[in-house]
Amino acid sequence: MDLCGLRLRNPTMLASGVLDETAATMVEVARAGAGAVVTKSVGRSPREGHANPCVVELDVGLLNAMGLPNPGIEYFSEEVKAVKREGVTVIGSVIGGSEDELAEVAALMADAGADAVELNLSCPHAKGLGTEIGSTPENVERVCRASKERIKVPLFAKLTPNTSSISNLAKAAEMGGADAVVAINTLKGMAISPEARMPILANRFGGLSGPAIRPIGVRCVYEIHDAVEIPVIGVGGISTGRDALEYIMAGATAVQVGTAVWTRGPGVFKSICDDISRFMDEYGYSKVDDMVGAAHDTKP
Amino acid sequence: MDLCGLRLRNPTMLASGVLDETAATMVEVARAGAGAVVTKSVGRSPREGHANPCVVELDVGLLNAMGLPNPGIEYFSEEVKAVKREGVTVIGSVIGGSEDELAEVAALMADAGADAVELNLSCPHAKGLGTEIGSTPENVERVCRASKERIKVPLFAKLTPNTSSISNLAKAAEMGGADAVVAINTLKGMAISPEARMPILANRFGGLSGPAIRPIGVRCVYEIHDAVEIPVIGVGGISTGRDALEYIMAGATAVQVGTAVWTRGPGVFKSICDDISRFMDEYGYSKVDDMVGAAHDTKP
Amino acid sequence: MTPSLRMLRVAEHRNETPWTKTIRFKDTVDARPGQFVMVWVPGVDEFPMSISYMGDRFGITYQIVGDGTKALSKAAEGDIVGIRGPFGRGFSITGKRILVVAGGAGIAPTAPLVEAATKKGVAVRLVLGAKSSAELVFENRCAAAGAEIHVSTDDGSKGQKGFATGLASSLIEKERYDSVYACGPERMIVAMTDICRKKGLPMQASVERIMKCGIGVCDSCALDGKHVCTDGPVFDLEELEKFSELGKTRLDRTGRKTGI
Amino acid sequence: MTPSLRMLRVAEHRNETPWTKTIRFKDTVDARPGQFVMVWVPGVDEFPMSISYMGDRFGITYQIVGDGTKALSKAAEGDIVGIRGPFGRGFSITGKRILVVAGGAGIAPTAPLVEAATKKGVAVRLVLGAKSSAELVFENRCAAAGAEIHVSTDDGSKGQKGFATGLASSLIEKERYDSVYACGPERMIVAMTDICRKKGLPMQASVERIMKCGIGVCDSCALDGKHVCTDGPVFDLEELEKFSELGKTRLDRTGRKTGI
Ligand SMILES: Cc1cc2nc3c(=O)[nH]c(=O)nc-3n(C[C@H](O)[C@H](O)[C@H](O)COP(=O)(O)OP(=O)(O)OC[C@H]3O[C@@H](n4cnc5c(N)ncnc54)[C@H](O)[C@@H]3O)c2cc1C
Ligand SMILES: Cc1cc2nc3c(=O)[nH]c(=O)nc-3n(C[C@H](O)[C@H](O)[C@H](O)COP(=O)(O)OP(=O)(O)OC[C@H]3O[C@@H](n4cnc5c(N)ncnc54)[C@H](O)[C@@H]3O)c2cc1C
Ligand SMILES: Cc1cc2nc3c(=O)[nH]c(=O)nc-3n(C[C@H](O)[C@H](O)[C@H](O)COP(=O)(O)O)c2cc1C
Ligand SMILES: Cc1cc2nc3c(=O)[nH]c(=O)nc-3n(C[C@H](O)[C@H](O)[C@H](O)COP(=O)(O)O)c2cc1C
Ligand code: FES
Ligand code: FES
Repeated sequence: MDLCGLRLRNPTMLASGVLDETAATMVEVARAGAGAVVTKSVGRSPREGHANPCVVELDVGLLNAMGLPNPGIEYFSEEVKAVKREGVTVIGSVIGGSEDELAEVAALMADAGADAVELNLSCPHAKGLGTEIGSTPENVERVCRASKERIKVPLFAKLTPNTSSISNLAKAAEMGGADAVVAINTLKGMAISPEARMPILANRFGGLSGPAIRPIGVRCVYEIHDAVEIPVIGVGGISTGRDALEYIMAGATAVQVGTAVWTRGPGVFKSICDDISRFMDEYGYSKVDDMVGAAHDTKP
Repeated sequence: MDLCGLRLRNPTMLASGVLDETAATMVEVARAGAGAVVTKSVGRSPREGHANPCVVELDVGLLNAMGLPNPGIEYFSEEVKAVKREGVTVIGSVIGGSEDELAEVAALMADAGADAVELNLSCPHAKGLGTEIGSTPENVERVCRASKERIKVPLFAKLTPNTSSISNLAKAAEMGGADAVVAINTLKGMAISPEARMPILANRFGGLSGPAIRPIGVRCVYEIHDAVEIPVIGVGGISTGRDALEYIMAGATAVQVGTAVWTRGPGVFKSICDDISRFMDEYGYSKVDDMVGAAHDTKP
Repeated sequence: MTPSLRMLRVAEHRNETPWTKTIRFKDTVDARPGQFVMVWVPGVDEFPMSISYMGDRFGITYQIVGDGTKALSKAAEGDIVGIRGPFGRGFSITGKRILVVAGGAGIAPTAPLVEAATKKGVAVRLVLGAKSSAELVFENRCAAAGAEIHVSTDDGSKGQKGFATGLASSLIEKERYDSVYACGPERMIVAMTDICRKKGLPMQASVERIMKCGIGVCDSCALDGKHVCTDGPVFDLEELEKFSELGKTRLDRTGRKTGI
Repeated sequence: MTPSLRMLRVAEHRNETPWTKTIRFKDTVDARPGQFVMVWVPGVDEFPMSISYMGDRFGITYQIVGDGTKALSKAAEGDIVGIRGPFGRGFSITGKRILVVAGGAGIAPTAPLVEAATKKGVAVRLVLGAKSSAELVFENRCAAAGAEIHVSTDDGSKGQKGFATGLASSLIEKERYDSVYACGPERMIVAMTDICRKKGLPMQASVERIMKCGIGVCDSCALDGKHVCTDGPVFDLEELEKFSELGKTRLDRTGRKTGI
């Protein structure tokens, strides 16, 4: 299938930040079935990320505050090249503390051979990065425009659901020249240990992912589909084909999977694709595209 | 215990919208153990609410679009009086499409004998109500002020998490004269049936509640506790004492319980209180107050 | 917290009478007689229906009364309908000899109740009431299950002329029952309650109220602080007698009590 | 998706050597030798530790190396520590006669491995290496379990002078083993891998890498595309041989490969 000119074997991708800090791992995940991989979000300089504990396992999902650890774009370019050598479609996720920094890292990511660049405008737990520069439409538009000017490959803007209107952010991304929007990143959350009388995460705040956020992600994609013309990539709590189909019918052209790699392993991509094929056979769809946004046609 | 001068048998309350449309039911829930009950949100005129389906049961919680059905404040005043006759502490939740309407209903609710009035500024799925008038700090402040002028009992403002900064909304409520803030209402969400290729809820959009939103609610209460001086009432995904303790240590003086009434029945209030007592015994707390906001003292 | 909505295909859709149809689904339900499901006709409405066929290829039997049931009546074999549930408390079958009184729209749970009872070796007398012979449902099915059938029709076109309660009352005078079961219009339930109270007979009846959530959160099905969706729809005599609203008022969709 | 964090009370905290301590918890763990837990010292750090006591009152045995372990070393009986896990793949015990080679920090999983093996009736030879006799851990415990113990110390203060690998190698020359197990510093593991490859002996070893999540999502423990937290920490010879990074590089906290 085709997404902004990218050829994908199937509509599933590995979401940014999950098993994608090293080339070897990304290649393993692609072999296990992901149609493409999105890299860990990478910035100009190396970052260690937050101290441990940086994850809390919940019954409804995962709370994480990795804090965007990454080896810096210079070092990471080699990882991207190594992934490309194996023929894997790779989308480079980038972070930056300012529009110039983001644009610079985006350009280096594209130079390294990434098939597309995804701006992470939505990490809810890293100071001066992510949400902090992606929470107003003005910023989103400005930042997209600056990055778009520096790269030839498609530009994706990954948006935050921690807002009163994600469709305004999506419109801004479209205005700024983004070729697609990715929704959603994690919801800002916290878990407290009453016994320790403190937040569990060293960073106190973290991002909630997994099944808990699927209804929110589906709603966001549905709203964005009504607001923009560019494709939407759905992410948030997908672990089965049925979950993916909710996003697709809400308007997603492709989906990303993160947390389900924890619960179901890298085999989750193949399993989702198999589920989707079975559904299409039973319900008489010949291509995924025919289902994209289908839930908008029939108003209940 | 004491909350803005209200005497509560225990720190749990029935959340607005769950088993609280009729006096008899509210009395039953209070008998089952709730320290107080918050009524269904009531407006000036009767509303039928949204068509069915209006709930979707999920593995992580509940999605509802009841659409604020209510018999109107005139009729409902009798229900409030009937609850009061049974000696139950009752907080009247009110809705309105404008600051005047809200203030008027608040006044009538207080006249009917409600021990406090809770402004629902946060329902995510009713046109012209709830979130639509509670999404900016300016509106929240204005609306609180108008209602505050009309009533003598304590005023609670129930806030939406569908925002980029709930602490700004809380500060506005405090400025507007609210005596406490209630956080959180549901997160705006959607569930789609791929087989039916449409959103399941007749209203398409609904509010997500239950375990899925607990980490978000705890984070909101934690942020609000840092931002305002007035008490915070925590709500969202509480079904055990440990869940309640997360909220209390984040800064909640009392908690409300909604969705867990579905999964655990009205006995959930007593069970939560028992859990809390056991915890206090084991960890050496003599009163709930000593735990309020405790997670702020020890920074991890 | 298990999602209960399932999208099921219609296996069979047949007329019972001109206004009553039965749908069987290509799926199984694990339920007790008297429990109900919420039936979603996508794009139209969702409403409660008692289960009229248990187990494999379970089914519902319904009267066409409004937009929702009209839309449902058009579902063809292979079409998709959403089902939530089963919900509620079903009948509990006690005793050796029981009387079942069923009439009109309340007929659906009767047949599985009768089947379950006779299967347990309980002797069943069934009073089946309808406006006319053309509107009688499940007569053959209940007879085949081994129940002794007594028919009453309002117009006398079959069986005894008059209301089911009259016929039931005369049976109660004649024979001893361990328990009485009533499915039908609320005035019939109220009448049976009076009879059973006087005779000191245990009784259970299935009651209807507006249902929105079906799972005990919305309070729309409230009946004197109890909830038809979770505490009912089947209540026993002790509960029925306590209801001040039974036969008198019900909540409308706004939560106001209105006359029945 | 089950939360695995438990807040547990310290039941006992004792010194094994001046720098090595064991904590037993007032709780149970259902784990296999070689599996590990993430240990949260509230307000300080969370880090991986192999389980050194299985079952009831399970425990960990650790060296004090930095801030986290130093803070842990101050935990008194009754204090609270957070435990996530058990995680990872443990050892699988195969064969009738095995050789276990353990040294330094890697000693923790050795004792439960030895205990599980002898309990199964497997003959165990244990090579226990340490810098000096004062730093030997679990010698008595493993002897009591029935293992034949061979001690080596770097300074010769007890047993044979030199490295554990030298002693292991000479045992392998003398006697046939069905399988070899190595717990210890990475250079020891690499050395044992060489020996076992040459001798055609099956082998398993427990490997350490930086762990952040412990559950296979963060990639920080990556080793040539495998993950120590979920695919390991125990790997077999075939896997160990394929690792180009083993003994050479590891990821630092930013995800850069650095020399070991
Ligand atoms: C527990 C229970 C079991 C039932 N079992 C059966 C059954 O087996 N067979 C059968 O024919 N009918 C049954 N009913 C009644 C059935 O739900 C209504 O006939 C149906 O909802 C009508 O829907 P409609 O859209 O066609 O009509 P509408 O035009 O929407 O309404 C017609 C009337 O149906 C009732 N009704 C409508 N919506 C609801 C609702 N959500 N909940 C309850 N009542 C409603 C009201 O009295 C209304 O005035 C049952 C009701 C309950 C509460
Ligand atoms: C699977 C596994 C099992 C282990 N089992 C044991 C054991 O049973 N006994 C024992 O003494 N040690 C064990 N370790 C090593 C132990 O995790 C470190 O000694 C500990 O993390 C040091 O923490 P610190 O804060 O005291 O030191 P720091 O000053 O933070 O670090 C000292 C050194 O410890 C290592 N380290 C620090 N943090 C981590 C981390 N999150 N993950 C992995 N390594 C880290 C690094 O090499 C670092 O340079 C194990 C490690 C792994 C990966
Ligand atoms: C451990 C972890 C690390 C993440 N790191 C990043 C990141 O670096 N950049 C980013 O854009 N999103 C990051 N995310 C968010 C995911 O890409 C994804 O948007 C979110 O988890 C929702 O999808 P899921 O429910 O399938 O996990 C991370 C998520 C997790 C769980
Ligand atoms: C069925 C249902 C109806 C609700 N109706 C209202 C309402 O009328 N007014 C209101 O302020 N909140 C309403 N809420 C939100 C709850 O009061 C509460 O804020 C939310 O559900 C989170 O708490 P919980 O997870 O314990 O349910 C409703 C929630 C549910 C599930
Ligand atoms: S239908 Fe909602 S409580 Fe019964
Ligand atoms: S520690 Fe995170 S993947 Fe292994």
